[in-house]
Amino acid sequence: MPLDSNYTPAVEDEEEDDILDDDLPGPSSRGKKGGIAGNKANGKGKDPGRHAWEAEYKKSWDIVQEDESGSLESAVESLLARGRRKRALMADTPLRRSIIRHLFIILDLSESMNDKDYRPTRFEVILGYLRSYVVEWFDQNPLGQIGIIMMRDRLSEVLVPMGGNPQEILSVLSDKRKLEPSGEPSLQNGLVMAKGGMSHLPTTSSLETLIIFSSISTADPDGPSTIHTVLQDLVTNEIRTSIIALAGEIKICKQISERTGGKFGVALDQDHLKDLMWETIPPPATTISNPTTIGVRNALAAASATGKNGVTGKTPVGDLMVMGFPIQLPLGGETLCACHGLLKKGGYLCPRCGSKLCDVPTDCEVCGLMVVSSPHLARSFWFLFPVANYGVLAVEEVMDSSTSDTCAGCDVEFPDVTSIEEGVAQVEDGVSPTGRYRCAKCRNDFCADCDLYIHDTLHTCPGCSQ
Amino acid sequence: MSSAYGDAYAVKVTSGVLVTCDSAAKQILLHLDSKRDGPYKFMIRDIDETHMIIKREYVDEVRDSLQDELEKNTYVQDPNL
Amino acid sequence: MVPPPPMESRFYPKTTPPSVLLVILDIHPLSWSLLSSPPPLPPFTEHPGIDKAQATPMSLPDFVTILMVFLNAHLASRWGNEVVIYGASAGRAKLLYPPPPNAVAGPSKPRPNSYHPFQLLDSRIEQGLKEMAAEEQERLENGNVKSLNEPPSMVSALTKALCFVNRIQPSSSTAAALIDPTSQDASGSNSNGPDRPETRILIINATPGSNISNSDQSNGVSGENGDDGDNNSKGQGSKGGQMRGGYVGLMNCVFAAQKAKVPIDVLSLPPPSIDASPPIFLQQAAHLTEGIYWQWNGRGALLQYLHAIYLPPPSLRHHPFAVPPQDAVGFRAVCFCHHKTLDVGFVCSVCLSIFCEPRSVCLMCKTRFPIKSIPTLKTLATYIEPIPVPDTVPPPVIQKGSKMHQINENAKKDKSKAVNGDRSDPIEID
Amino acid sequence: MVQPSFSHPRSDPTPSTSASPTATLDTFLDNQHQSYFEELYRSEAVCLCILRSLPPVCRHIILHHLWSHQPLRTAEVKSFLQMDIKASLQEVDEVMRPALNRKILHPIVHKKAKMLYPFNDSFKKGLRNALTGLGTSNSFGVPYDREENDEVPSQEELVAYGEDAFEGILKYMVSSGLGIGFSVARPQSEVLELLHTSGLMIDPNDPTGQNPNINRLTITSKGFQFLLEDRQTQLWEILMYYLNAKEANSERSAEVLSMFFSLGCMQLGQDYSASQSFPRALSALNDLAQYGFIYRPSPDSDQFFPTHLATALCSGDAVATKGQDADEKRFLILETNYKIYAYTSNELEIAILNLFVDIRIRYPNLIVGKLDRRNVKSAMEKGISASQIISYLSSHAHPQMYNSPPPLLHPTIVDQLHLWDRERNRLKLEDTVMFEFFSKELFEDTEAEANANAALQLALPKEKFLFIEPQTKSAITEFVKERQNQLRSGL
Repeated sequence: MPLDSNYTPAVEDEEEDDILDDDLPGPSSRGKKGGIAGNKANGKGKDPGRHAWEAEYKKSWDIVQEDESGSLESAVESLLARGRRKRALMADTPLRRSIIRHLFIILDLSESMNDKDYRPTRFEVILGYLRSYVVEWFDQNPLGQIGIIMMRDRLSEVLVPMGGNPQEILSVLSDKRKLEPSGEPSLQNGLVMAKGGMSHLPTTSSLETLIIFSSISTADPDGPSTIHTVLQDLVTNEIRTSIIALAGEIKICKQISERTGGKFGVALDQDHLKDLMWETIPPPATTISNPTTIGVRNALAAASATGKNGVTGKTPVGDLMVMGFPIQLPLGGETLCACHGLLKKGGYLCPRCGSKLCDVPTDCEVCGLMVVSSPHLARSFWFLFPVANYGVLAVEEVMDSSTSDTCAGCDVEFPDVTSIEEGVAQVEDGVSPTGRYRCAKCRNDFCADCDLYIHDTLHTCPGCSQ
Repeated sequence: MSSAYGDAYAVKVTSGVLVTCDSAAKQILLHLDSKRDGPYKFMIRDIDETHMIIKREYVDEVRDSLQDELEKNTYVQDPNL
Repeated sequence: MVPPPPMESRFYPKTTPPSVLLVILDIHPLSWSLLSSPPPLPPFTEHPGIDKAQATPMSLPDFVTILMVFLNAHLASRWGNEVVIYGASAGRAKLLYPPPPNAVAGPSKPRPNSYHPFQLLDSRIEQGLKEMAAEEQERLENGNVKSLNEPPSMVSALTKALCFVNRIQPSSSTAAALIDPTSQDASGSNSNGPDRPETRILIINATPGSNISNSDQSNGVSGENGDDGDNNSKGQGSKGGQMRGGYVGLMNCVFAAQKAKVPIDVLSLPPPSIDASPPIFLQQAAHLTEGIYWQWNGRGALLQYLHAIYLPPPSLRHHPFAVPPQDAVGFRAVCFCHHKTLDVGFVCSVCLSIFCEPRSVCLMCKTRFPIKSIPTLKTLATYIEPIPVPDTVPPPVIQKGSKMHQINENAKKDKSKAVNGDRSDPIEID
Repeated sequence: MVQPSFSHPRSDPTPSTSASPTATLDTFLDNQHQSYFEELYRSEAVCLCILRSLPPVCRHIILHHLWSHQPLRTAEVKSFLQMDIKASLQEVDEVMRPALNRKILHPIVHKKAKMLYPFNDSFKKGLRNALTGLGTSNSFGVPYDREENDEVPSQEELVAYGEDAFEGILKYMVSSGLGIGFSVARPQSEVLELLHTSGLMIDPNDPTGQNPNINRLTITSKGFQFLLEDRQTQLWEILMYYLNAKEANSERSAEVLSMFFSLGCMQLGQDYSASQSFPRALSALNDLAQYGFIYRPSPDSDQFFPTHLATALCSGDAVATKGQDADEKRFLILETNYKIYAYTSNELEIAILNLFVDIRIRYPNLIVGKLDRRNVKSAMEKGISASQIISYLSSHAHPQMYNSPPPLLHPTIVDQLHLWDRERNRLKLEDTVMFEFFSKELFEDTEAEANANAALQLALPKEKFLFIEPQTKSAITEFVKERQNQLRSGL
């Protein structure tokens, strides 16, 4: 697993550089900047022999350091640069991703969650991150579902059953009294419960669990089944299990995630923890070995249309699903809906049979057509048409060519090229000295803010869309 | 003309300054008054929990002495600390 | 001490935050020529939903004067209100106001009878429009008439507008948020100051039909043979750019706007007599961002309508004021293969890309689909026919025979492409 | 006890000033008559500013209806506001009240429970012209046509000039009150006159206020309160005092007022021609120069530049005030331990802070002080109320303070200030005459009588005590006597 290489005791001890402009790259950045990444590992502790997780806790605000001129510029720029490098990997990710996801977040609520190495406590930090994580997750996976399982007192219980409603999850996550950490976690119980919770789900959707593991041990019940047998089941059921450890690297965790094709990571600090979590948000690339069979929904659609069910012997990689794009009725008078047979305002019209459905996405009760509103699909299009990364512009490039002096995005004025002193240029690689970033396609220049915004949120290049 | 005694309709009229205050301040006033004697007593009539009547000429004196009393009871942090 | 505020003051806000209005004005020459001289008869007479009334002609200058008054009213309605205007012409978008820093700042001498900000705004708009018109002119003289067939690049304008919004009020997911994890609660409402402005986008659409899909139909034939010329003249980005800039781009903008909580209002000028099918994707945009969609009925009174519908800032819209009732919204999609607007489509289970006809390999992610299921899907595709929809929603466009033919050969092309399987730019299919 | 108005501005706008900066103006306008407004609305600038002074909902209804031909009907208003169609007229009236007070709409009883609000024609015309720029009254100022070569002061210079002039006056007021001597030139006599007549300053040796020696004026408690207001309010108060003074001299003030608005709509850095812009208010314009509203290159020239004081007059929120912009004005950080950090080097602000803050440390750009009982109470002795201090603190709060969860100022401090305010007057003293009754009926009769004559201070039915205003003593005793006789004769 690539992720671990950051955390194995680093071999090379040279370039003992300061952590001042340390930018804590997410593991993803390793591909591009392996040197730095490896360096981070021992960059934490001064002596080379130490493991990353042995290093003393670095508060996230320590990372931001004023440069000698007393301004935060360099620090901020390094953060930007880190974002850019992270995206550099995003761009060439494979196109194949499984969109319909089912995720169980297994939350370790053992005593260790009360540790104070994350301010104020691990517990608080995790909850805070989880809330925004869920929102972001549903934002990018509108067709997915999330359930939450918590492990404490050697037991595991379903906190939130698998569901597609972020609000409900947020509400549960928001009241801390029910989530008071105590006892020890049982990884096995948690996984078993997760597996049970997902057993009924179609394998066309990718089944995933995200374990946030705080303690450094798991107290599993004795008995015939051990965690290894559970691991075996996970592998057979293709439940991709990603584990983020707060404390340190644990063999079994690493094994589980490696065998099930998940990721394993040890959070260095809050920022890094966030990175690790957020990395699991974009839909995972479907590995070739992973045979996704025809989904039940799809089978339904096919069967409804043609009497025989669509499941064939040979399981192809993917399949065409027939989807209908409904018409949402205005909140006018009340009409009967096909799904509940109740009088309701609004609702959606199935485009094929014209029956009224209460909510989408769903399968039409009458003609069995899978009805989704196109925006749901469109949410995932941005990584079908990723925006190519913008290149940095050196001073001379700007000098010679007749470039516009305003950003092609927000029309802000670029800093005057002649007034750029060389000092700023060497803050970080990936940061343009001229503050301009050029799209290779449309040859338009953008400011750093727009660059971030376009690649992180907008996913459409203003220039190329002309 | 019948005497006030026994006459159900007799009316007693006193003029002064009506003091309305919270009961705590009232107690302080009573205390202040109790320390005075003879003509220097300012209280004409103690009416109820939050009211009393005092002599007009003593009004300012009473107000000031009350303030002093309050100042005595309030802790002022030493500005040098 | 201060008495608690009386009841009605809680109902009716005492003040509103300053609001920034970003206007995207469609100045596509063809559309405006259509608007200024409406066709004698409505094209779709068989469609019940439209009234046969003749639309009052509305020329661009007339409209711009009306728009100016409206914008002045917006500036007038609160101190600190601001206006940003983008012009979207054929395939291009440009910032009209505020003027670029190097430009001459309006007239030197204020007129004694007009409020100076108004004067600046108006003169600058006029100037900007003239400039853009001039550029269009020279583009025509340079001989690429086909460029006129491109739809007005609303998307480009939208992206610029959103970038602008992002600049004046950065979302919490910027470097600042990376620095302090405390601003990580789901409610990212950390405002750095007493009153941050509220922004909204107003798209004024003049192009008939859903300006993405039917653009391809409009320049259908000419567009086809034009493509090669297009591709080697403007580089392969453009064609893909248009397609992406069309549906997917618009959707991306919509989601970005949702994130930024920026409502997208849409005013569609072509009255039903000219255009029976509303621009459904703009309608979707308005619907998804809780903006207001409204189509002009072609009977003048635009000034009143603008003031009545689009003037109140978002903070007052839903309470105490009310938004006009919105029509039914067709959540149709555009297929990736022929940019057709679909009611029912075929979706790749892996990458969710949408196609208008069953195929053996996904054009996007090159996933092979089971050969067996294709015939069933084909038969299934034939079952799909338009359903009786409410008047407010147009019936799906029926393909002419020629169109069908052309599509088939497109399909062939696609297949060949797909077999070649170049993953470099999945867009440049067809 | 925590005031709702101290909470986060976005949740509840106008945190600092419970009244808008133009409160004085509003009260003034509300008391004017139709004719006065007719005169005002001749100027488009006035229409614009009046429109902006309306509360948002009302404002939008006006704009909403501006271009239609029929008069506004109550039914329409109800539909705008999603009211029940049967909602009472008062609710509509409540919303439209400001517009009615400004005589923008003339209410006409249409049918029963229905009203028509036709526009005031001159306003409608004025506003429409303001929007379309078709007016003819030169109300936005006629630019002065100067030669190319003569120099023009930059905006910064104008701002500096305005600040100096106005702060000069404020400093003079402060220094008159406190020992702190600013080296400030005494304002012109007209200014001092105004300060005196407005009651912001008095001559202590002249209790009657008849013939004050304006060179020996000292600040009054009202003056101190004035100091604590934010700039916008101060400007308008001064202007209103000026206006009232004019009224007192029985001059028509409408011209002057409309000039104020015109100034408010002018452009900073642009020069205008006095004679053409305000042909009928030249003298007033000259007076304004003394307060730094306008700058004249030479005292007798026709050319004048409005300073930011003038141009920001009508910009409703002080944030829009050029010159002292937002972050320059927001320099206070107040901790829950009563420590105050003021990032300012502005003499005036420091002096004002010094009124109620115990200043401990003073750096070139930073003041560290403490809100402590002694200073606050001394300030209160000067007549400054707790709520004024609170509003000052919150209106000058550093942007950093907005990042902490609301309320802006911590409740403990707010409460403590109010407590200190309470502390000052724990005694309520009033001259009285006590009647002590023995018969219930006589007591009740007298109580009723006293009540009828508003002579009752306090009645204690249980003890049958009655406290009445001294001056009504004789009357009450008369009443009591005859009642006594009636009752006695009754048995």
